[in-house]
Amino acid sequence: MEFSAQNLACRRGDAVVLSEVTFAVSQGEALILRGPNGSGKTTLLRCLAGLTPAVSGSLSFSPDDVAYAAHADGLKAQLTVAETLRFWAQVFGTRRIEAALDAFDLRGLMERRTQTLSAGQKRRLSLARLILTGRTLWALDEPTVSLDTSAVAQFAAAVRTHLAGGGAAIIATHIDLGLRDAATLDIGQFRATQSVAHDPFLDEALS
Amino acid sequence: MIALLRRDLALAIRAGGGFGLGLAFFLILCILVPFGVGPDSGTLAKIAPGILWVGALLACLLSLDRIFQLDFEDGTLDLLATAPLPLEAVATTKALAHWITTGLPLTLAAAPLGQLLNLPAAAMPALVLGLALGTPALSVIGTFGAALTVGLKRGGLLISLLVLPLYMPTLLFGADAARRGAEGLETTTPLLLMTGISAASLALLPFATAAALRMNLR
Amino acid sequence: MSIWKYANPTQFMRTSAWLLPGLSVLAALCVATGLVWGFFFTPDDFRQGSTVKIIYLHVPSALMAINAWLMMLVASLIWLIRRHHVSALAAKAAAPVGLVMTVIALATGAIWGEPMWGTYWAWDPRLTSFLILFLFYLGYIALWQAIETQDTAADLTSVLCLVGSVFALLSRYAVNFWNQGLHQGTSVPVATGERSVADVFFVPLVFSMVGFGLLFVALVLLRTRTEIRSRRLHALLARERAADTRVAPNTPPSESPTS
Amino acid sequence: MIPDLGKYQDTVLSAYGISLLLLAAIIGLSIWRARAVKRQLDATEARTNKRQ
Repeated sequence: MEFSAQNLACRRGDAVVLSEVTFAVSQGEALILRGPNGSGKTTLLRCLAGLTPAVSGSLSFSPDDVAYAAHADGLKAQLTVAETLRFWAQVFGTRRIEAALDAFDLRGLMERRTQTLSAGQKRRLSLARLILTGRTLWALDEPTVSLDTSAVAQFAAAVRTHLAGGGAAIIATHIDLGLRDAATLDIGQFRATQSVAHDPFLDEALS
Repeated sequence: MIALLRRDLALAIRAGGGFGLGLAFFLILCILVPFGVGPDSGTLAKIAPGILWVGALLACLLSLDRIFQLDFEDGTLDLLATAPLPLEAVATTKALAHWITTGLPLTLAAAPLGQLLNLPAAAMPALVLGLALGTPALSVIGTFGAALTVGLKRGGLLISLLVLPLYMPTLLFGADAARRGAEGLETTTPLLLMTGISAASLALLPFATAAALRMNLR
Repeated sequence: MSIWKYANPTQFMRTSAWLLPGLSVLAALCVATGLVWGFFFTPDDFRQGSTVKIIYLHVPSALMAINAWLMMLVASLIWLIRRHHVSALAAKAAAPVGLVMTVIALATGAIWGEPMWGTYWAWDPRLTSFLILFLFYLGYIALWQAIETQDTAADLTSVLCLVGSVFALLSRYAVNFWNQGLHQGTSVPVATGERSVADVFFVPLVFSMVGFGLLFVALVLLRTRTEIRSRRLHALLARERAADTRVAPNTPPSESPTS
Repeated sequence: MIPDLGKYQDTVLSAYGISLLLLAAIIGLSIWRARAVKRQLDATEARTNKRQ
């Protein structure tokens, strides 16, 4: 099973930001998205996750295969770690949350409310949710923000086990995760040439 | 769906003041009106059903912008949108959670609090039944308004303006039924019409709410 | 391609350019004839006296207030189904005009009713449903202003218009239920076609109704052209800004995620 | 020239007055905004054409 995109065009708000985006990630592989801020990494990931429909182009997979993790942790301050994981497990239909707890070593924090956790712990909790989704393609937006080196290692290990288990990952990040055969993709090359090319209001005849 | 409902109710109780917000507002209203209008029980009795209905409406309006805004700000809404749960189900569950924390307590409290307004006993059944059948519509319509304005900075005020005209049919029929009840007239027709509106809203509005959510997350 | 070719901005601008002047003159003529004829050359009604002359403002504006919302409903549907920018902008352009028509209908209705009802506002069901329509217009316009991204604004306002139309209809009948009503019978019931207005009053009424209709269309065309130009202006400015950022040395990738 | 409106003189006149005022307002506003946006657009286009 291969996750590929053919000349995808994605928009952010009224403007088309990326055009002719083409890539392929097969199972067991990871793809690192590189590019300066504002170049459209988040826009592309939201497009893959199905949140923003593509302006044009095609995807070989459906949003239901994608587990999306954004900048924001998506955690509720008043829920405990166990309650958060149990909630997402029920939503995604997986029964046991032990795998997620162990992957990010959260057993010790189970009864702690999210508001009492440090930024790094919160990040580990939100990444632990990915394991509960049971979805093959992980689309992650700057996952290692506010993680210390040991947590980054934990995260890289979790990604490796996911890949070994036949999963795939597309990660937008600036730091080296130490994933051996991860391909990289520079988003800058897909910047839409006229950034509002598809805007009918820019028709020359119209003035 | 149940997981989301349980989570929302748990959150409402732990953080959002849960059942208290709607009730507190209702209590304040039932106390203030006699102070403002005067203790003469004749006038109070006449306006009691209407005041209770307007109170229920405003209590609902108060708590609408919290339905999606909190989940939008901390990113949960994005995750819910990519979850296997269809957004229509999320919309219905959110409306149900809002009704349980606002509409239901108001319906139960209407009769006892009505005594502060000399609510005539004859109006009691029509009022409580009307509220029971009408407040779900208020929650479903309110959730639609919340979905339209999620992500906007000053969304709270805008929601009231958008949702107010949508509340009109329910308010008109509900208050009319309560007033007819007070005068001992037949109340089945307005109640039935209002129930029809509630049923239709419950069935159709979640689709519009989900569409609005998708448009806002785009 | 059928009428959809009018929906792309360039074609619309060209067509509306030569249509607008003629239409405006015609509208002005019809409105002037209707009002002047109705105001100066029609006798008083034996019951209402001269207040019957207000009919030439009240009926056309009430009619246009409702038709404006219907036009916005159709334009919203076209936007949701075919994603044509012009229809979304036409709906946005029509809303303020509809709002003004509703206010005129409310004002003239209240003033006209005053001598008979004794107060300016007697919660008459038909006037009340116009008050509710007024709230719908206000909400619609406010929603357009509140959202930055124009395409999302068009989407959301279209959904609001669809849902609003259903509830406006419901309110129309709920209001009747709620208060029997003092409004006189429909002077020109569109459905049944027979009219309760004597001939001498009727012809100027037709003129002012046609006049108000043409005025509405002319105003919407004018305002839609302005909306298209405003969208073009923002697009040009956005392109200029985008060009500037590309020319300026782009900032080194900092850890703070902003893309 | 004003026809004898009888005792409803001010009722009718105020109705006409308000309505014509509102109509003038919406027409005036629309025309003014049309001109303002056109001016801005022409200025921007002149500037961007000069840059190309």
